[in-house]
Amino acid sequence: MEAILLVILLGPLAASAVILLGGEYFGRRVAHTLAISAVFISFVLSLYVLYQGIWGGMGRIEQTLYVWGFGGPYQFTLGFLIDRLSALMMAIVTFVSFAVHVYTIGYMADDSGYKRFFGYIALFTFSMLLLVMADNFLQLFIGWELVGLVSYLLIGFYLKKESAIFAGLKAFIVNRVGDFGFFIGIATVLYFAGSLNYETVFSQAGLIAGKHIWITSHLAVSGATLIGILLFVGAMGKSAQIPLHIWLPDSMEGPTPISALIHAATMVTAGVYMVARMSPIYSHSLLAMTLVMVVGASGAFFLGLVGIVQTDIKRVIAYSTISQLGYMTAALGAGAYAGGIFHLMTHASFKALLFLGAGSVIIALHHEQDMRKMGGLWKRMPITYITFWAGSLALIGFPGFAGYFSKDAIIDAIAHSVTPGAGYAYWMVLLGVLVTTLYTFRMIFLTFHGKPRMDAHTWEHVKESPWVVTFPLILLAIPSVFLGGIALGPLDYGNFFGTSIVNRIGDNPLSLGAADFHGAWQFFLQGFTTPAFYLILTGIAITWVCYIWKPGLPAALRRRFWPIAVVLERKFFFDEIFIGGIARSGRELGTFLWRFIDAGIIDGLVVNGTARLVGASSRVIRRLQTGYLYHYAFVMVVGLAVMVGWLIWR
Amino acid sequence: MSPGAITYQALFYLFAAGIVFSGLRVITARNPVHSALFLVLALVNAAILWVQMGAEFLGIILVLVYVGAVMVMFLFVVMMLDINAATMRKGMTRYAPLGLIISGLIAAEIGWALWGHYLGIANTPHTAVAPAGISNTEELGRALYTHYIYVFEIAAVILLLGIISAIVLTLRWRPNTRRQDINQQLRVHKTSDHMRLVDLRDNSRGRKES
Amino acid sequence: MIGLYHYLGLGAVVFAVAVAGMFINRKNMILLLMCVELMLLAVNINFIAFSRFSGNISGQVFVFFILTVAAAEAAVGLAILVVLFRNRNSINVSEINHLKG
Amino acid sequence: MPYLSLVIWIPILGGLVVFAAARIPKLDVRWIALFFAVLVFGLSIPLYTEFNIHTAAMQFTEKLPWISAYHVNYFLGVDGIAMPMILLTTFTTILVVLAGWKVIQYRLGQYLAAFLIMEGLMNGVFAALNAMLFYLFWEAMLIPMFLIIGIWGGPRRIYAAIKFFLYTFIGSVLMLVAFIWLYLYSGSFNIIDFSHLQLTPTTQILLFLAFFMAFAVKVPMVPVHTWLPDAHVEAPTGGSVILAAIMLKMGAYGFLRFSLPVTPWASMRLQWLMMGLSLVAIIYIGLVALMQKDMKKLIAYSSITHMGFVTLGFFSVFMIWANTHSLDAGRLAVEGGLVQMISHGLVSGALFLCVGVLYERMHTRAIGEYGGVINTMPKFGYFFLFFALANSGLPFTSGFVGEFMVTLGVFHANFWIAVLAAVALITAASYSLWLVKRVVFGKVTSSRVAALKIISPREILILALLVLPTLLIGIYPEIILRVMHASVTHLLLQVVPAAMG
Repeated sequence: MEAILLVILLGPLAASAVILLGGEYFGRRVAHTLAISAVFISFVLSLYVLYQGIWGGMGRIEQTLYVWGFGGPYQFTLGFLIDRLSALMMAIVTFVSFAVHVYTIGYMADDSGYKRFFGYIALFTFSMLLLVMADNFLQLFIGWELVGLVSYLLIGFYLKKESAIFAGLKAFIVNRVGDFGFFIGIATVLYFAGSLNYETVFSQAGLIAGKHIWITSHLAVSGATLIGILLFVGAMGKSAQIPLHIWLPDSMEGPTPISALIHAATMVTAGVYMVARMSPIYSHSLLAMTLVMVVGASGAFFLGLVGIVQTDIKRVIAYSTISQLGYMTAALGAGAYAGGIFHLMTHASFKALLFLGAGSVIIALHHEQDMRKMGGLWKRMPITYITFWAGSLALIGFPGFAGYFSKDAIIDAIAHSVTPGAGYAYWMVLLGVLVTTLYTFRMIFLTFHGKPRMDAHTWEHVKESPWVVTFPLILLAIPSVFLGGIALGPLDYGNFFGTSIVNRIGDNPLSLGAADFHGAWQFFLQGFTTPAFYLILTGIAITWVCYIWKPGLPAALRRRFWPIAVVLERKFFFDEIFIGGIARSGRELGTFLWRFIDAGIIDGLVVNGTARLVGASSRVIRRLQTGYLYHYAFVMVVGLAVMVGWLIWR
Repeated sequence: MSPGAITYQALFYLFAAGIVFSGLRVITARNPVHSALFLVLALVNAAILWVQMGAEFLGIILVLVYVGAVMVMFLFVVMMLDINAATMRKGMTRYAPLGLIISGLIAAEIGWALWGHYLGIANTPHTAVAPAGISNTEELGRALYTHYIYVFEIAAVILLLGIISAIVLTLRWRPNTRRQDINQQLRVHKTSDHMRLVDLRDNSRGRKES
Repeated sequence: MIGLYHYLGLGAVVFAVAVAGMFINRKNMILLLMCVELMLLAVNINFIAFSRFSGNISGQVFVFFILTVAAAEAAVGLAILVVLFRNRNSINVSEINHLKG
Repeated sequence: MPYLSLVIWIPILGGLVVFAAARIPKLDVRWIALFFAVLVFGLSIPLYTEFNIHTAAMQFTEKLPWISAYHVNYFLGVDGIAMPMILLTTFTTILVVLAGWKVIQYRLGQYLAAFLIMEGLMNGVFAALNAMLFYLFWEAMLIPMFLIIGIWGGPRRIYAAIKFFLYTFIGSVLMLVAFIWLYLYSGSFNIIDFSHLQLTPTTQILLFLAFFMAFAVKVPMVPVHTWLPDAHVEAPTGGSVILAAIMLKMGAYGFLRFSLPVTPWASMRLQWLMMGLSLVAIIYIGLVALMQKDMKKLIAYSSITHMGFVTLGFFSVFMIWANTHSLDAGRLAVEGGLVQMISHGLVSGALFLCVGVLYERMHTRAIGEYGGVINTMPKFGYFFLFFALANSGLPFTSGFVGEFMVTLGVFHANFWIAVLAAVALITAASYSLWLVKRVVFGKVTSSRVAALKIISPREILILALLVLPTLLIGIYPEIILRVMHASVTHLLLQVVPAAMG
């Protein structure tokens, strides 16, 4: 098994290394064959591992690869922890990654960075697997940062595109802010548990919750709460939660396959995975869980709202991603860890599908991303159109589609949750359904329906994308439709994850809901009676009115309610606060410190001041140096006289 | 007091006065040549005093080396450089009072030291110790070639250094004089270094300049 | 009786004369050199006297070395003087203040 | 084999040979210099392979009487703290020789000779176990560096060289005073003996301050850091590399070798000062670095923040002990500081070399003049990016290891100190990657950038040589941690009880 795991992990790394280092010695074909076969092998083997985990009776595998470093009694290792949770994540990651690899052949066909791109995404697959398979916090952090790095490289993939480079930098630094919390969280773990190994830490979770650390002289915080909050700060960065979500919409500057793979399906869900993985710790801290839930639920609603006013198709999906991540996070905070992971899984497939579908549209329109210049595409791009519908219905949670099962289970779980703040969270996620429907259908109507709004020349050339593009769409459409019904029972209500996920007794909202659960079919039928379903219908109706029946209405509404529109269009002013406020004041503080203290006081006053003082006194003293030989001789003789005198009279 | 002692005393005062007188003339003579000659006189007088003290070797060396070589060199230089004595004397008296004060001070200090028996002078015997049966030269030689042999060798090197540096400093390369450079002659290797072949064929006809 | 004191006194007088000479002839470098020679002479007289009256030959050895060094010094000093004169056509010390930076 | 003497004197001999050979026309002294540099590196390898990791005692010791009247002996030896520094020195010198291959036109022989001689002297500093010998090497090392900055430096080289010299010299003279005091007190110049002295509190404070002046300038710590940016900016590439990679380490090494063991009580009493200044270096200088317009200045300031981690780790041990009653986390912090020293040597050296590659082509270091370099020099762009990322502490590069261990250790001392230290995660990423963004990425901004020549195989070799250890230490830090364990434990066992009673 260890060999299999190593192949899963290192295969993509090897492919990436060969492509990136030796890329100039072979062609594109070799590059994509290498990358795709490595990822495919990883995918197949991951499926095998998952199969073993579910039906093969594979228990929890803990395997230390090597000792990274000793530090006193602390031992930092790199290794694997394979249980159903990580096996499921591995399967998701490699599956989406494989689909995206294939898609890339078509999408990047005429890009000069073709090989580099494959090298990067293979590297990403490795990093993500490293993160998922970790059995300790160190490795988790390493994977955490490496996926951030690849994300940075890929957002800035178009080296000459100034906005893309900036977006990459922004993503990396915002993520670093999150990692800052994460990093201290890890230090906290070591402080309380004396180890970074999951097993060791989790087995002491109760103890950690009992210990305190004095944050100020008056405020003591329980270890579990501190760890929970700090680690969640990391998750806020990576999983784009308020207020650290600002990098994700900008990350859409990168190529579309990346948006699908990294910024929708896998990397951004790392935070969700991490919190689920840390459930033994979170379960000991209601405070941390409340924070997680409130932040997640707020994001699910408010940032979904921003998606309604976006005009760039990818940005709409990006805000949708943020909103859906909010759902997952809220589920985690409610204690429904499995629900969060389930939504992560379905979301990975339908959101990747939507991104790839959007990418397909974008290629067809020659890299046009503005929805105002689309419309009427459904006739020309049937496969894209149908799969896009499948993804959209899954996204809004239409009964029967994958998203419905996962999302409704979350709403249900939050309703049952005992975490403080669940009431607020419930309304947020419920209204979030309406918001989701609004932006999703707005997107569909604007893109595929109505009159074509692009110029005639482009319209002439619109045609369905090649099979390498549509094949992944179909591949991803299958789970988007069917995965939910199949997996709902075992995953959410069947204790699928066993001991990997720990809830405090009586604090698992899913198990509370399990009493009402009588199979997926029943759950599906219930879907037509929930408030969420009526919200969906309302949303569809509104968008239909606004964008098909009376296309002039949105503009009129905007004029009527302009303050709200401005707030949404400026994305709640987060960018202004972060870039104009914090980043700018940091730069100005830096300039001030440098100019005033470093150059002014230290160098100007102290260092050069001393030199000037010495210089000034020297200018006086140097008059003694006449340069005449006899003066020196005289001084010597006088000195002799004085010395002899001193010798005699002393 | 024996006649020998009286003679000794008389000779001491005579030559001591000679030294002081010539010393004063050295510093006051208008002509540098005279100064040099008076310095020679002072040195000779001193040599006599040294011999009188029993340091015959050094006395002779003083005359041979100093008077014979060094002072002659001084005279050479003085005469060769053709110094305008008049400008040299200008402003001479400006520092004279200071000089007198300082020199007087030094003399007074040394006198005070002597008078006050400082520096352990009082413990030294006041009569000359007679050499113990061997000549002064031999005595000096024994000390030099045994105990002071390294210092002696260093002194030899210093002299060599003096010679070389004096030569190097005063050597003048005149560009217009032709001289033999052995070094350059030996460095010749190729034929072309010492011979220039000139093509004497008439190239003007039948060939084009290329 | 002529004793150590007489010789030391003589040395002191000659030294004082040389010092005075340095002040009086400050502009003429050759004379400065001569004054230095005179000082050395005074010192040598003292050395020999000490050597003689304490029965220790070391003093004379010192004189020997002083003579050696003084000869070398005179040679180098005069050489410098000659070069100086060649370059500046003067050995007037008051015109030479290159030591001033 | 007396490896330590060999790594000290062979480079000095090599320097003299190169110096003499430089006068022979048509002889390529670069190969001679390279030969000596590689030879010395080869000679330093046994220091690692034959090192006994189970003992804290000094190894490879050599002792010869020298000035016996004052107990100044030629006494050499290394432990797990000094040995990696010697390896770093010998390794870096090879790179420096290679870096000067084409760039230096003026008095190349003397240039290379200065570096070789300096290599020997720096090895001497790390190997000396006699305080006077240490001082001798310490001061002698200034001379070649002074010449390198003053002769081969940029336009303001004289100012920078003098500033560098005076700053470091004034500090180290106080160290000499401390040495002499200790000698008069103990009758020995043996560094190991110094640590067994029972000194009164006042004495300790005074000695600590004297050492502090010498080492803080070298590190450099905050109020006395302003020489570094100037020196770096004016120094030629090789000089910057040596300055960043080795010279700064000497200050930190001195803290570990003298301040902590000799004056443990004072170190504990003044830990607020040391930790405070370290944190100021990390945050304040991080912000200052952000705003630099000159690439070398930026990297110089980033060096200061990274060295802040080193001193923070070293001087947090007392607080960690007070908080946890265990030396474990203190070990983590100190070893983290040591790894940070090595890592910083590699990474900032590499960054200076990168700047050198650019400077060689465009003759400017102003960030604003560049832009889009990756379009004309793709490979170089990725090297630059790699080292910038390592500089920002990316995991699997050496830059991460030190920060990780120090922060984890310091957390045991105080929560807020760890939080402040971790701010470097953000600032380092900001200034490093912003630099990359402005210089490497984006559109080609000027015709001069468009005309840049791609990097030569020699430059690739230099940078690749640095990539390897950077990755190696990042992926498997134990490779250098293993030699430190015994020595650091021994040091802490000696220092902490002495200070805390």
